[in-house]
Amino acid sequence: MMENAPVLILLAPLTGALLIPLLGFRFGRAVTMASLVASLFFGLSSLAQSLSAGPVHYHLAGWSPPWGIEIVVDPLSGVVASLVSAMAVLAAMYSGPFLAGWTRRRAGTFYSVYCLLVSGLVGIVITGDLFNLYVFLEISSLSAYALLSTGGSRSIVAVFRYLLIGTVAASFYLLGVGYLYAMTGTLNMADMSARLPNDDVAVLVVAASFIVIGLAIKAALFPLHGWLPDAYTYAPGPVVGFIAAVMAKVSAYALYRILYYVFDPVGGPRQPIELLGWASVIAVVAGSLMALAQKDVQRMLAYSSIGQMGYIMLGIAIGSPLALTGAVLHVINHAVMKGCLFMAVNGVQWKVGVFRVREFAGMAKRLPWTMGAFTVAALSMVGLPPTAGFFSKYYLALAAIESGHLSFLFALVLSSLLGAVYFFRVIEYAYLKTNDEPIEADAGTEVRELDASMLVPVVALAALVLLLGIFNQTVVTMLVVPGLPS
Amino acid sequence: MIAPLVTLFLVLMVICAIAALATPDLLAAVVIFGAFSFFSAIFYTLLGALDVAFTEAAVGAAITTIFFVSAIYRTDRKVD
Amino acid sequence: MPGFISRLSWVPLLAALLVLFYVARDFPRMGDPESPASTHVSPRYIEDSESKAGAPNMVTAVLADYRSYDTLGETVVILTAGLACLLVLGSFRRTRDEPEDAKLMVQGFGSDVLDATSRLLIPFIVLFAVYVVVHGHTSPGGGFQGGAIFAAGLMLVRLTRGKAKGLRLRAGVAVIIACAGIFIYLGTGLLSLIRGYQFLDYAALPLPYEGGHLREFGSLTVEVGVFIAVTAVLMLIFDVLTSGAEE
Amino acid sequence: MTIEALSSVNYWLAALLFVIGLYGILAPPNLVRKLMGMNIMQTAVIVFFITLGYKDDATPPIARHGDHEPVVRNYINPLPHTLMLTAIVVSVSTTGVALALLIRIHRRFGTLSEPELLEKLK
Repeated sequence: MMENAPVLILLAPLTGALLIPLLGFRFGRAVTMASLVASLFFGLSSLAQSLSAGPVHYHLAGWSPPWGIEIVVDPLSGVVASLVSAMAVLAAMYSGPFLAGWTRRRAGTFYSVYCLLVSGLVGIVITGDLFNLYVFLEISSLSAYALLSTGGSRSIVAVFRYLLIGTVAASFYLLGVGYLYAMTGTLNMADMSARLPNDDVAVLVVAASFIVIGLAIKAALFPLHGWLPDAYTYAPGPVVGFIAAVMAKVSAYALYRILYYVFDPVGGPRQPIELLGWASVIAVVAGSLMALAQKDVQRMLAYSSIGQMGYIMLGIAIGSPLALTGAVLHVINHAVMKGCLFMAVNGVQWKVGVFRVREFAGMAKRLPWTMGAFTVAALSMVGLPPTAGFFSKYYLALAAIESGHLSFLFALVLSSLLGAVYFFRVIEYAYLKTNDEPIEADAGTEVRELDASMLVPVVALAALVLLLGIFNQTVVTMLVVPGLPS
Repeated sequence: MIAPLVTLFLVLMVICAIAALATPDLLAAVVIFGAFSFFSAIFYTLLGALDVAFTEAAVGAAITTIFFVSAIYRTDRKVD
Repeated sequence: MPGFISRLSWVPLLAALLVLFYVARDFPRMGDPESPASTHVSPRYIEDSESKAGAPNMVTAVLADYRSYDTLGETVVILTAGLACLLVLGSFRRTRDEPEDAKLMVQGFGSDVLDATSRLLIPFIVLFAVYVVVHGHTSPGGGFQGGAIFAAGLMLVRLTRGKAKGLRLRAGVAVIIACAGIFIYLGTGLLSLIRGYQFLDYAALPLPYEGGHLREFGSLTVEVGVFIAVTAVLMLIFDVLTSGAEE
Repeated sequence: MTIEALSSVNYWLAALLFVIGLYGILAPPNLVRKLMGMNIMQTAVIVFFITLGYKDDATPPIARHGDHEPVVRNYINPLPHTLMLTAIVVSVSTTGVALALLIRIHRRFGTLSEPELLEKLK
């Protein structure tokens, strides 16, 4: 059984997705939870396998690569795959109360698509084949469109735009892969890396640029972020925590994998990476500035995500071991803290029905645990020690200094300051202000915490933020450093 | 010698693509789009991609067109 | 998009076009038998398809055997699309500001000529679809093509004779059929997993054949699964697009 | 015009198709037309791959009856064909989902024109 663990990471949620309709749309939540927990288990066990015995290569259908497709679980993909499944488990637990009023078939369809989304994301992470990555990119995108569109009519317009832009991105990616295939005749990542010409051919630069453009659109890097704010703002509560936490990050991971495991980081094309670096510096600052201007908390978080994706991309663009450590660490940290923030805010919205910053006044008295978790995650976003966010920013800042790009460092510091301003605004309203204009006269101070199934994931993520910060050294040396490209 | 024929059909595809984007009537545009798919199927046949041509003819020319027509039927035909 | 932006969007488009034209120089000449694409991975497919994977049609061999994992993903893409259409349009409650939709295509066009012509055509279309699936190994075709043709035939019935006449398929049932089709695919793979082989390795199937023949049966099973799934989902999308999916 | 020159022309026309598709997504105000642009763009990628797989004087990749030891030179590269089958499937799936979204948008807002839609969303 255990030698098949790599493929079972993907097959568990896929089987779950098929089982829900086959069981007549009953037991949607139970099947989802079971299959996602199974996926997490297989993810962790293949991660352990790869840490102890080196990368695990799994040849599908018994054909050896490059003729067949292979799955590669090295420490890097193992960590990201486990992260995706872990977040998926928590988000599935969180989604329960939202779907309580839905018809059986609709809720079943929802859970089935949710499982498909997880299998698509996991498939992207563990594959070792460029075209296979495209297939799973499409599975995850299509299921994300479906899930995001359940949030009402505004969300449907946002999702349609997301669909158009996302398909453009996928076409760019596929065209880039086509160029690489024309140059090398293979689609397997490792094989292609060995066969790519080592000099700066124009085709190589263009192929790399197309892949960077395609995946940067999916990862919502600043000038290409147009789809993200609306899609996240109008997104339905049960999924936005998961989608905002991991989807863009998986695209960033794919970009990282292709740039550093397929292209030669030294002899390969530098121009797209340079461009990526400057785009992400602008993203870091612009995302924070735009977040500052928002009155709606959910929209503010969406813009803050754009800035945070800039951090990750910046680390990828600098490319020194220190920077890549920071980037991977930030993928983990940001997924955990953004998931926590979005889930907390949507919990407030679900329970109290407010989204605007001003309406958060006095919220800490009404939902103490939720707002406590929100505060921990927000402090981590700002980058205060000992929360997790501090350490990834610390690594990125060190890498910026080491690489001699002081403008990068300046952008990091500026964005942290801006982050402090916009997050403290919410915290200030929640803890210090009282409700000036009581909408519901006597509900002002009543304590009405979230349901347990929603509260547990939120608090667990907040605890994880602290744990990731406190045991940061262990995480870096045990999980992140083994995954760096040699 | 098929090379000139291949290029001819590619040119036809480009013309159809431009026409589909330029025709004011959406239903007419969809029919032109069906022709575009059909020309691409012939193009694939000429290049020996029989399976792809087969799929394109069944999916691109028939089913995608039906999908478009049924969606336009339920929405507006002329909006531009 | 306001006119201002669409006028500016010419600039990146033109730049993209110039870049694409420029790199076309570096591509191998079209039809070059010595190009990297034709000399590295693909020769093995051409040489081994019939002897090792049991299918003279090399595209089917690559699709259903060498890269069967991709094809599983492709079928899942279709299923995702069907479920997505169901979530977007099916079984949602009409709110007050969304008026009753009068323009549903449930009636059919109904002319006698169309009716007579389609009566003649449809049996052949259905027969041809099955032929395409079964003969996918030796001639162009396979599960996906067969499913698309079969679905097109059924759509023809509905377009000419109305929804009630052509194989009434409720949305929920269509999803279940599609999932069953993919389950045939997935189950074939899981069977080899259970028997100690790698996922989708048809060599593990408990059938009295060997080598290429065994793999041929494996990929035929898989193609049948694809056929069922594709037909069901395409019909589902068609029904949802034309008439919504009533509970 | 020689055959050599035509080879580049084919790549150029595929590139032109790609850019026309991109234009079709960006410029038209109507959402259905944007969707057509998206389909054209995907077809352009398919055209590129199929052009890539072609070999002069070779037959389609189906082994002739009785040809048990196929010679590589005689058959067209089957791999791009396989990949593009998947791409066509992806294309029709995306179109189906997009059209379902469009019908929903039209029901709610009564228009499929982007400027009018933005006006109504304010």
